[in-house]
Amino acid sequence: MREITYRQALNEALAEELERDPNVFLMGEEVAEYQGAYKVSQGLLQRFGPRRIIDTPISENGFAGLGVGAAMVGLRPIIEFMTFSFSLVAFDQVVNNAPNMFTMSGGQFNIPITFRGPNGPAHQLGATHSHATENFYASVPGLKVCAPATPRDAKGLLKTAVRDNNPVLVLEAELLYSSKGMVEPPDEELLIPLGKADVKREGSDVSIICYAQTVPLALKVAAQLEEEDISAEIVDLRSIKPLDEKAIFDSVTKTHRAVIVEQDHPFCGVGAEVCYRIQKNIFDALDAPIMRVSQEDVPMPYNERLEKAVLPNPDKLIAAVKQVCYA
Amino acid sequence: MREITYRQALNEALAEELERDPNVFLMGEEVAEYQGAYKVSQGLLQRFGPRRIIDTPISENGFAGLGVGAAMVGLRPIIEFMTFSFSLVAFDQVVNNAPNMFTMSGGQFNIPITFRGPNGPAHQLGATHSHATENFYASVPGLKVCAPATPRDAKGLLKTAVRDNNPVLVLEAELLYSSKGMVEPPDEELLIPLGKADVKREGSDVSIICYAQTVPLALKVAAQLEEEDISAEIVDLRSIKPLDEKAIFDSVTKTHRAVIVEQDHPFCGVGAEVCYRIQKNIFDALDAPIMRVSQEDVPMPYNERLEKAVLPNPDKLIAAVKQVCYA
Amino acid sequence: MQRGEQRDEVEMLSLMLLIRRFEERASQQYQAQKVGGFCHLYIGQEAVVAGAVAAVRDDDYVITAYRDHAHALARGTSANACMAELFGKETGCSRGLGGSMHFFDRKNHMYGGHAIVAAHVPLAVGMAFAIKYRGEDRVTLCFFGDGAINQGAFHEALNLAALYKLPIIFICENNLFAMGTSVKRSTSLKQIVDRAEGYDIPGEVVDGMNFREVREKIAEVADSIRKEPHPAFLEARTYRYRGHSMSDPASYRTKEELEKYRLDDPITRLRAQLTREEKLTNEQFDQLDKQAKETVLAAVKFAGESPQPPLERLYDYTYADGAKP
Amino acid sequence: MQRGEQRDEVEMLSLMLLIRRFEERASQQYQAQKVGGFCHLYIGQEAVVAGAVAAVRDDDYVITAYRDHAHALARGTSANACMAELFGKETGCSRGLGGSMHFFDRKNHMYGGHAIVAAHVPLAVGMAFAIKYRGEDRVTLCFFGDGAINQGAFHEALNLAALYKLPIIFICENNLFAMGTSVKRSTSLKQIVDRAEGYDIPGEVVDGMNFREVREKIAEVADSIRKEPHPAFLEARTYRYRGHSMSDPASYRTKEELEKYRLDDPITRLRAQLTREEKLTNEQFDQLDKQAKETVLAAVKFAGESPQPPLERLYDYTYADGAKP
Ligand SMILES: Cc1ncc(C[n+]2csc(CCOP(=O)(O)OP(=O)(O)O)c2C)c(N)n1
Ligand SMILES: Cc1ncc(C[n+]2csc(CCOP(=O)(O)OP(=O)(O)O)c2C)c(N)n1
Ligand SMILES: [Mg+2]
Ligand SMILES: [Mg+2]
Repeated sequence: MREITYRQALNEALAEELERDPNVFLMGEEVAEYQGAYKVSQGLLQRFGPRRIIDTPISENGFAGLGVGAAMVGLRPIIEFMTFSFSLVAFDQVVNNAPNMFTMSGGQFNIPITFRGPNGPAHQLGATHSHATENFYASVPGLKVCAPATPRDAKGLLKTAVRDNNPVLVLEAELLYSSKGMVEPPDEELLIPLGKADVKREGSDVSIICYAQTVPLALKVAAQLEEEDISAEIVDLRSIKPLDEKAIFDSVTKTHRAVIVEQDHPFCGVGAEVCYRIQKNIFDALDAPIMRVSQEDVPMPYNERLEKAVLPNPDKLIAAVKQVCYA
Repeated sequence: MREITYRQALNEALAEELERDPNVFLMGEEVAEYQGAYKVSQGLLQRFGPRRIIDTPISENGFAGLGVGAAMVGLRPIIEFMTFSFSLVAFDQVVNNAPNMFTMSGGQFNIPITFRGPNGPAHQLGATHSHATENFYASVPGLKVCAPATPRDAKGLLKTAVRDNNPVLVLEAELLYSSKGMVEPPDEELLIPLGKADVKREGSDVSIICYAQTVPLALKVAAQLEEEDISAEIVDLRSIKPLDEKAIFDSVTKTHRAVIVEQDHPFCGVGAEVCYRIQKNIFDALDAPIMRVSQEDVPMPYNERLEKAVLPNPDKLIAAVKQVCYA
Repeated sequence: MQRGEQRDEVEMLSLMLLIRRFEERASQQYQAQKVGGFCHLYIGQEAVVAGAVAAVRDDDYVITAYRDHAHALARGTSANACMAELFGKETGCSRGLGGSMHFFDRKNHMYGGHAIVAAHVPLAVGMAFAIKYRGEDRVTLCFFGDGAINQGAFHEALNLAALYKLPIIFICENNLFAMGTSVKRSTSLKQIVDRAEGYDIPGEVVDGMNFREVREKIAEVADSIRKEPHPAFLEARTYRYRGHSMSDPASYRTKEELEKYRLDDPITRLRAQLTREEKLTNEQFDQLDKQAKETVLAAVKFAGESPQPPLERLYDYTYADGAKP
Repeated sequence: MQRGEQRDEVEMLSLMLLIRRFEERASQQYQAQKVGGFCHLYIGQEAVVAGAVAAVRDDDYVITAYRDHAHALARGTSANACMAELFGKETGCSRGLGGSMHFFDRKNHMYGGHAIVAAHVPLAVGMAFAIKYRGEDRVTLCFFGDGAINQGAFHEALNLAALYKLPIIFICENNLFAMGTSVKRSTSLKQIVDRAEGYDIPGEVVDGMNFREVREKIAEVADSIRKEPHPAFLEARTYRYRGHSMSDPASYRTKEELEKYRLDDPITRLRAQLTREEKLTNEQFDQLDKQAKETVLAAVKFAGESPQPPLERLYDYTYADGAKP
């Protein structure tokens, strides 16, 4: 194991999959000559050439659809959205063409495509540029959605996504690109299955369910809670869809209390779905209502202080945990 | 009161609002010369002329955005999507420009626009043409979303939507266009507030929470349940956002049991949000886990029998009710 | 069927007859409620798809919008599989899961059947991209209507195809209407083909009622593309005799206009050409037509008797790996 | 400020200086972390917006993309309000809620500041629609970059504007790059203006480094539009001296290229013209520049001292009627 950044982990995943399979290509805005708007594709043009690392005009709907079409005839496209906020102009291709093709064709055309890029609010980018899109996409049948929080998960999930025979969205955490973590050496194949959550910290009093940018937040809060004698278990979903019900239920059955902390909007957010599943399946295990900490239900303001007030933060999470613990 | 169809009710609402306010106009595909793909705008071109009833090319993103721009300078556009499945190509305008403008401009530009059209699965239209979009849109801060189930609600909510100073989506129930119901006479102003649910049937054993196309389904099931001595209260949400928490909580506090029946996809669907709110706020009132009946989580198949199997139906709803009633 | 330009014209005439008779039966079966959903008929436009497929190889890629029965039949999908699809049966070309608007046939290189206007145009560009990526000499034929040219997806796709110099022929089947909207009311362009200029894509107009003209033009363009990949744009001027879909009375146009186009019927025209050149007798024509009718009748029977897709497999077509949501 | 063509050129030169000095300070304040988010500078392109607003009335509509500081200043938004917006302050032109990419000023008919590429082009068309709907003789000026012309939204908007004959001037500020993508790599068109042909919209190229040329052309087009509403397209050839945004080192272009354009600097050029014509002395110019610098410095002070938008009002800007979600 060695320590690398989340960005580097993604870069390795891309390089390894491009190396492994000649049908894999990477396409998006500024992925080639510019080396990626967030430098995730650094060096790939030099290594794999312009046939496989392809810059596009600002035409998200066009190149997302191009990817789906290429996948219909056997290629395995990786489509980068500069950020998932810009995937909204390509929404129709992502939600209608990619996931419906397999059904509509009676199973003749599966679409092995990966859509990836940073997702979720970054820092003071304002309302149009701060979208967390996970609940939109997870709601669509036929898509798979993951949202890694650590370099290791990022690498392992992205590689798995590229090999998956279905459309998979890898929602990267923009604010974590430079964060570091331990990852297997490059010569060791690292594949992390879709649909498997990961308990990032064991605990007994409350389950904090999180993913992507809220994982470091939850871990930080868990440490603080420890000091107040509240033992929090941190369940990192990693995949939003398929959702690892078992891991969630196992944890909540043990702790009897759950708080979901998520980076998306509250209304019909990922946490709502998780909450529904918990109360439906293990109602009697619950000693308290499930709480959620998500964004406030307002368009994201530019002002830094207001932005902070909109986002989940340690204070809100601690308050929610205490509420479910009646502490 | 007189009996008219849901379609006619919408038509009256449009005509009355066009009559009342010269800033109101109706724009969309086939709304004028063709008299509406579903004939909702029948006669309006003849009555109000081509300046105010405007046919468009097949450019949903373009004319949705045109509407937002016109609203910025004081008009009150009503934009028809031939169906909300086609609103997905206009997603960016609906979720980024319409609801964010007021925030981003620091309150200078509110957007008094109405997006309307049929929503939800109709009959054998296949995966691309059967979208229920309510959870997508309700998730977006700054939008209001309603989904009327009766002619009276359709008329009253659409009129209110047109007068609202914010972007409002009126999701019409395609399968109910020809259904009939009692509505106030045309000379009586009918406005139904956004954010107010309606108890369509009183009951004491279980609350069935529904909206749009699932309301007639729920009413039918309630009658059947009556025969088995289960008294179901039918809460028609009417508005998805704002959500009438009070009406929901009042009902569930009385019945102690809740089933949500919805026409959208299960993952992060409207029912998930309703469930979260109930268990969070009136956990102790619940005698059983909340159940949901929604679509199955698959792209909609064309085959009629499979389509039926995907959709909510009386059997599924009855089973869910019995489960929460331990009957 | 044979390849390329050598395709027998009599054979192509029977294809056009098959399409016509298939559509007529489809319409009848729709009225008898054997067919559900939306159903868009191609009657009147047969020369476009017949001319196009006659000019290309069987392994070239074909993709179109929701008015797609003809395109599948032209690619070699059996009338049985097509009719069964309309009936929503397991034996349908999309196993009864796609319906009229979503005909697919991988074996015959028919890539759908797509119902969101213009949303398949980027897919077509992706298929052309794959051709070039692999260094093949195939061509993608992408059909769409006059209404599609005002969609963002169309625009982005054409620009990408031009920029990357992809082997694709954009074939606009201009039947003058998008539902009830005359093309004059959807764009201020004097002719649709002019839009191609905005992408630096060579464009031409062909008479879409004339099988031979379509075939020759497509053959010429495909030939040039195979030598050196590039996009091309063809506006095929044609007409649909029926309403937009089964529920449209088409009251937005005059009887006279319709009659004018009927006089120019693509089947009558090819038949007359072949008869004039003594390649076809009246008896032979009648025989072909009879065959077409029989094939279609047999297809109705086949579709009627075919099983429904099994309920137990409801969840089997969501993920290719059988993952359950 | 005065109206239309009569606008004093010296005044417009000071506007260009104000823009330049504002941007320089914004850059400095960004580096000092007083400004957050993305920040795109307009330096080098000043003649485009200055020429455009000099040619139209104060009540005409202006809308642009995220490189928008200059457009607000040109419309008359104070340097104070602009700088305060960058600082995220309550006194900002968007109350600190919009930031650099979302400058709005209703009073001065500045309709944003829009950060999704090309998504404001349909808005502009809607504003032009409203002008025609009300029978006014205003004109909408819609600015966008060379990268925007490949978006679906752009396409649909242009077609709608042409179809409905709306009073709008589409002004493409072609600064040769969309982030790191040279315009040669985003479209195969030889010149951007050719795209307008695909919509039957009259198009022209102007030298965007030349204030007078821009002003004259816009005045001419605006005049024609006021007489009889129609859309028009202008490609203004210009150059941005800085990177795409503050975080871009712009290593995709050569120093030589940049130097070439700097020699053609729009401020230097207008100054030289005015000096040659004896309308401006060196002393006067220095005085104008000093004024601009002082205005901007005062704006920094103002912004720094202004209050933040109050936390309690977090929920007040979601719905116009104060509805709580
Ligand atoms: C994005 C989108 N908007 C609207 C529709 C509804 N619709 C289906 S076909 C059609 C008309 C298309 O006309 P054209 O492209 O000319 O093809 P034609 O029907 O004439 O073959 C419309 C508006 C749709 N399917 N997709
Ligand atoms: C739909 C969308 N895709 C991508 C981006 C990211 N982005 C912001 S500006 C830009 C380049 C735009 O270039 P251009 O239109 O030439 O304007 P300029 O920056 O040169 O003024 C890109 C790709 C975006 N904001 N919106
Ligand atoms: Mg047509
Ligand atoms: Mg540019």
